[in-house]
Amino acid sequence: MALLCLIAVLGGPYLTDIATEAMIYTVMAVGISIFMANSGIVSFGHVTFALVGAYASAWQTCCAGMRGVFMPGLPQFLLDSKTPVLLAALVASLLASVVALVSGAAIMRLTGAAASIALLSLLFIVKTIYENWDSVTAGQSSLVGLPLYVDMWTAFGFASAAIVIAQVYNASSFGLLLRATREDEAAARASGVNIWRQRLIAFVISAFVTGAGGVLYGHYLGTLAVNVFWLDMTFVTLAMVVVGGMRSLTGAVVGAFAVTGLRQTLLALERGVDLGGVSISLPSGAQEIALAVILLLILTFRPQGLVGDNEMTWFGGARDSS
Amino acid sequence: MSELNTEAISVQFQGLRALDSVDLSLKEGEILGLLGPNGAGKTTLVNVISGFQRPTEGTVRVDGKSVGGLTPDALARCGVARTFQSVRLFRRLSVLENVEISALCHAKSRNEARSTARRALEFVGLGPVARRLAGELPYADERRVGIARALALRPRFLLLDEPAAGMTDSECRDLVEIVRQLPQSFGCAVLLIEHNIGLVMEVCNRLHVLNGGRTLADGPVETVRNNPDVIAAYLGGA
Amino acid sequence: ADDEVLIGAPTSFSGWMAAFDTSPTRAAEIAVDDINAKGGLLGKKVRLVHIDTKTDPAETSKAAQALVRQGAKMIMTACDFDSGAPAALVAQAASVIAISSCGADMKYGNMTIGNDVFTMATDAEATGRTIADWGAKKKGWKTAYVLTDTFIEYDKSLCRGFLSRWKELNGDQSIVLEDSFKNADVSVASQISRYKDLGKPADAMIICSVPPGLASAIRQFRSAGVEIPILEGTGGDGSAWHSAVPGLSNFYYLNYSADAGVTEPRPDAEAFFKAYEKKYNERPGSGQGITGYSVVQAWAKAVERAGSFDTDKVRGEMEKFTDEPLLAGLTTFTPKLHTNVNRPMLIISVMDSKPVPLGYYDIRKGDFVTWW
Amino acid sequence: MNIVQLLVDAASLGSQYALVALGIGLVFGVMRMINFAHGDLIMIGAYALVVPTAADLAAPLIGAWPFPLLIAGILCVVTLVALATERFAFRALRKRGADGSTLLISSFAVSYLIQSLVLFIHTGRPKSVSIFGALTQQVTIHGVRVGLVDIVTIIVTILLLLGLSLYLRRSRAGIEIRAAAEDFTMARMLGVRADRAIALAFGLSGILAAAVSLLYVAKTGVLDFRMGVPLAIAGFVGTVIGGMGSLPGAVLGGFSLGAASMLLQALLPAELRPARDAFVYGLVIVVLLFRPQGLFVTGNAGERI
Amino acid sequence: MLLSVDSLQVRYGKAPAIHELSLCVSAGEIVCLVGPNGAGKSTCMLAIAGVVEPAHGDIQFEGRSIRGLPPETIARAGISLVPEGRRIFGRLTVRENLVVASGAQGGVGQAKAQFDRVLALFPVLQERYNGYAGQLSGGEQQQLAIARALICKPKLLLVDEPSLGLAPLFADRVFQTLRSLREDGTTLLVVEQSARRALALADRTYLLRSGRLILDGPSNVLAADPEFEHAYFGGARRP
Ligand SMILES: Nc1ncnc2c1ncn2[C@@H]1O[C@H](COP(=O)(O)OP(=O)(O)OP(=O)(O)O)[C@@H](O)[C@H]1O
Ligand SMILES: Nc1ncnc2c1ncn2[C@@H]1O[C@H](COP(=O)(O)OP(=O)(O)OP(=O)(O)O)[C@@H](O)[C@H]1O
Ligand SMILES: [Mg+2]
Ligand SMILES: [Mg+2]
Repeated sequence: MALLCLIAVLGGPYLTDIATEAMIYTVMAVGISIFMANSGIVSFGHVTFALVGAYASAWQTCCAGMRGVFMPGLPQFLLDSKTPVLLAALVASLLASVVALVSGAAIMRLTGAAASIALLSLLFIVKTIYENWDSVTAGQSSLVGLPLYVDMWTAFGFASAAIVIAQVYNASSFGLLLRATREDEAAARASGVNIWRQRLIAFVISAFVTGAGGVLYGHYLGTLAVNVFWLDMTFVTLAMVVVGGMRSLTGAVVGAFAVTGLRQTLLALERGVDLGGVSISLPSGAQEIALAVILLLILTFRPQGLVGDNEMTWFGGARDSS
Repeated sequence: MSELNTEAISVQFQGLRALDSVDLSLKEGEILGLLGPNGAGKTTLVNVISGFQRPTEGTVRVDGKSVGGLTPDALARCGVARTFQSVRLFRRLSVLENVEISALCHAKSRNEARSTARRALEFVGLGPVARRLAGELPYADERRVGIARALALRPRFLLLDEPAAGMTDSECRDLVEIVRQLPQSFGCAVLLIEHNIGLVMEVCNRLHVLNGGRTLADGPVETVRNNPDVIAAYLGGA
Repeated sequence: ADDEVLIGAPTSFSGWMAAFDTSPTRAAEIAVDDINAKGGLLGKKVRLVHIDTKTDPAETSKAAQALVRQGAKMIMTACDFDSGAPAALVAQAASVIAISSCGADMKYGNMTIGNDVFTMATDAEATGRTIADWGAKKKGWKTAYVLTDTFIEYDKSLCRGFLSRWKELNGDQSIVLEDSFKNADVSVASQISRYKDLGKPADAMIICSVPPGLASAIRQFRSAGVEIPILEGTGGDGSAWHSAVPGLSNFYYLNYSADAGVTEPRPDAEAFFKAYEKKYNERPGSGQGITGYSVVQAWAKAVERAGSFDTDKVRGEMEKFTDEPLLAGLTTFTPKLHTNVNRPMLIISVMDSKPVPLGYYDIRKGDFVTWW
Repeated sequence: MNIVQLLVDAASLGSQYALVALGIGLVFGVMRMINFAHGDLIMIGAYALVVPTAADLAAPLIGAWPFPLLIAGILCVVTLVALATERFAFRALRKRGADGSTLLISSFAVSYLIQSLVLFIHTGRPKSVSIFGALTQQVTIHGVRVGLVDIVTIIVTILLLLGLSLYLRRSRAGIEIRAAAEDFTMARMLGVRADRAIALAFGLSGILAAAVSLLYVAKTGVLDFRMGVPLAIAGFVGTVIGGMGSLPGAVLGGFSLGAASMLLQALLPAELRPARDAFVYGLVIVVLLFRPQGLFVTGNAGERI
Repeated sequence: MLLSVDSLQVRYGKAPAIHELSLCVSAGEIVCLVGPNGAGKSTCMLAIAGVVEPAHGDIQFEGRSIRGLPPETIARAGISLVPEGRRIFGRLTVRENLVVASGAQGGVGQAKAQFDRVLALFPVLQERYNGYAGQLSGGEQQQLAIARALICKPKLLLVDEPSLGLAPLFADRVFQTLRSLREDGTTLLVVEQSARRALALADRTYLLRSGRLILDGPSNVLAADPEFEHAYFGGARRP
């Protein structure tokens, strides 16, 4: 990944942007993957945590003098707070974890499709609340003026941290116990595994990382709108996890880069490229069609994802599997 | 002296009485054979004891204390371990990990769990395949992993549901050795469900026979074996 | 090149925003053509660079950055605050003038992002006030039923403006019922019942929404026998959705100019439509497209008056606009307000599916006006 | 407010969701596949009514045909698209042993593809078309207004539910579909042409989607390339809370979801109405917590231990 | 020769599960495959049924090669497999499980006689006729799996461990049934773990180990063969 960053630096600002974006998505995909890869539950709800994280960071850092105008309902200490951005990111991610803890305490009792739908419901609920809680979220309209501190290296730092967290979790006994529940719930229970507890632990950790992804997203764009954290983002991040390999952390990272890269390549094609003086450009809207077709092809030929169940080791402490 | 009892356990599935007032006791150090024709309710009884099935009536007691409300995982931590008739391995995890998971239940560290798991695997003779994926094993080996997994829980009561299914005669003989050693080596009582009568006769101290959800006979091996009801309902000419 | 001045349009030609951004962007192209045909701006040719932002905020931000790096002197932002804000932020940070085409959110106009950001739109609340003023004064309607689509910020503001003006004119009791729905709601049966439970029809109702929700709601209200006049802001724009309500009648909305199928009273606007039709083989689907023309037009006027492309000077000139006759209508900016709150708007009535323009209504005069 | 009217209003959304949930319940409940593209089949069916053009004003195409032809035409189009998605997107995946989540993501991709294609051809501007004008009428019975289209929707849903249930339970082809969905290879080992069985199921889901297209458009009159997504979500939620694997459960679940949403819309105080969905989905979670297997499932077809 | 398998090789990934296996079954015979755990017996059955693709070798049925044919074609040609692990359709009722199998016969009507027969043979299936198959006990499921294969009325019936999980009384009954099937002209290839039962059932027996053929011959000969004793029971369970 560092290598990709270097290439991006050499490749000029355009590539830097793409690398930054890919790494922001990496943080989110890794966050989702911590839960999904180990529990086997497809989460339609993780974008909730990106939403919570992004807004929580905005509450602490947004909009310079305009904070009271956008979010008059904030408590005084937040209106006055001058939290440093990184501390704010940490606090925001922790808030996402708290939301996960509270909601997960109930939802993690569920399994399979019921859990997926409950997670989707969580997203609906939180989104609807944020959309209508005008006094602290500006409702449906955007917040603008988040400090723009996310450049490629910040994103790289966050992505690395996310990967380390995921690695440590995966290698821990918690990760192993959760994978057992993924393979066979009844047998896991017979082996003394408290499924609810293991899921909840992973859920809280993954919410923390996904929340950090949301924070990055907000501070990369400088604006926040609730409806960005919705189905499109859910699909994109899920697609990254699955295209990479849904049971593997490496898969999440590869998926984030592959999907972002693919999308940007097609976008560049659509905007036109010069090939030996001949300018080729695809018609508007062709990018989306091509992206869908290529994703389908990848899935068809590699249904287990690009890396399958394999795990590459970066930082040691690799997963002990086969 | 620890003991596991079921008291008047009944289980009703819509219109079907799978268990009807079954009293069974399993005492420290013994190997109890649970026999009965197909559909007699043996697996259902194991499900009840291990917390997977809530009985319609009756209680399960461990050392005299009711464990009725406990979940399967809590029971497992209290020393009631089981294997499954349909094996149910964690197929995409390695054999070692399969066993390590239950070892983690009592282990203080990851390393301790791993060495407990290794010992359990050696005990059932699967040391050499510890690193393979559980889903790739042949059928009979899967059953042995299941036993190792239950053993790694350091159980006081071990419920084995047809451990010998799919094993050849010689493998059965190895299994006899393994099961025989359990009470001494692991200090646990064993409840053994098995249709391989030879094996049952060799290892069990006592037999409990179910038929149609009711207790048909309960007592020392020789008495039960010669019980005409048991012969008619279950053993046939065998 | 040195003889060229660059302006940028990071707007969407795909994704759902394409429906709102396409015609303003094309209109801007025509404005550029017009300027270049007259010899350019301060002796330079104007070039518009469009980057498709795919209805994606991240793409919007990146596109704006690319345009700023290429040296764009003005950035035209999307017809919606949420979509356009990332670009406006980038422009503001680089001290480049950013003008939205038809983004009618007050946040485009009240220095939320900064003082280099303008919008050609008429503010949503002001639009609501205008239609209320017209209905109360010209039609003499006294009571109104207000139905808000809570899914879109614009619609909430529109109804807010309507409510305040209506109450000013007819008193607090004149609003017989306020209710809400969401654009994607399949059924508005309970809203219909709540209205019908009043027992007495209101003189008029306003539905602050946009298609498809708007069309679906009107279809269901009309099916249920609710025949009272229905008012709408610019959301009623474009006749494409009329076929959802066979024989649509008694429907009134307002707009910047005539949309397809409506005769435009203003000759300069009509000339623009002709040019547009010539270049793109169709009339702009929406009456809001014309704001895109005025984005370039306004900026070019200010540049000419300032005699410079310098951001501060251009901004200064734009802030002096008072009823400036642009294609988008009479336009006024002040150093405090970069959006329009008093602009006359074209009121259009639909009877038997046939839209007829009633004229430009000026809320300041309480009457129709002509300025051309 | 009239209680009966309230319930009838609730049924007007409930009936639409019930019909969607029937289609989703078939693919999801019977085949254990979350086919997100089902919503887009509905969307395709709606767009097939009008001439494909980038122009804003859409002229009716199939929508202008006489009544029986119109229905047949839409059924054909949607069924063909459904079959095509099965053939080109899902079949190879199933052959390679992809698991549920991979199929889910590929259905996202299909959904995205269909939407992009429609967007490409029709542009994103919402279009509209009026079909079955007669159905838009309302009848008043004892002072209670009932939309004809709602009555028709309920009747169609019940008929399709009965037909489909009988087909899946009684006919061999139906049983083969369920067998192939559960264990593809085993079904083949018993001589079942499993590919055909699965394709047949997709064909059926296409017919159900087409029914929604027609009734949905008859009710609302509008086309939007994103219209399928909320419908698909409502269908899934309905299926899951109703009870997976049970078609009547799915239909009742869909109906309950729609009715609950409408009742909340009618009964919540005005300030809370915009946050209606938070309440609806809060209820969904509560229902799932208390009845994870679904509201309307009595027998338990699940695997035992 | 009804079935002949010629130097068959099957791999899972890179590791071969069967090397160069040749065997044949003539019409009307009962042939058993025996061998220790992991010998490749189940793999061989799956290869014949067309579920796993052989890497090498040929499989001929009634003189035509069936290698590479899809499983449903092979099933319709008259080969039916009771697989290891039963694989009944748990979400279908007992009746529906049987109906699925009747497809190769042309439907329930055509298979009427088979239905009556298997229901008489396994009374519990009659009792639970409209119950979900997934809720049957292990042994009941095994009975259903066998019943399902019988419905197909195959020319060649492949059974992987028929007695798995069956109570002794029923195991005896199943073996009797298998014998009686031969009377009706069905040919059988059976994998059986218990050497005693296998030798009693089969005309000929093949002994496999580690994917290779070790011994084969008529059952009565093998039964007396000390080498069989040694090859099967002798040697450590695992290297
Ligand atoms: N969840 C359930 N729903 C309905 N019936 C059930 C359920 N679980 C078990 N049964 C029935 O209860 C009876 C007892 O089943 P059980 O599995 O306990 O038998 P078993 O003695 O273990 O038989 P086997 O030796 O074949 O494994 C069977 O007839 C079975 O079909
Ligand atoms: N899906 C698989 N992936 C990888 N290896 C496999 C797979 N299935 C079987 N094997 C391997 O192939 C070899 C033969 O297995 P097979 O199941 O055919 O043996 P078997 O003779 O039927 O044994 P058993 O008596 O236990 O049923 C074994 O070494 C096994 O580990
Ligand atoms: Mg059993
Ligand atoms: Mg085998």
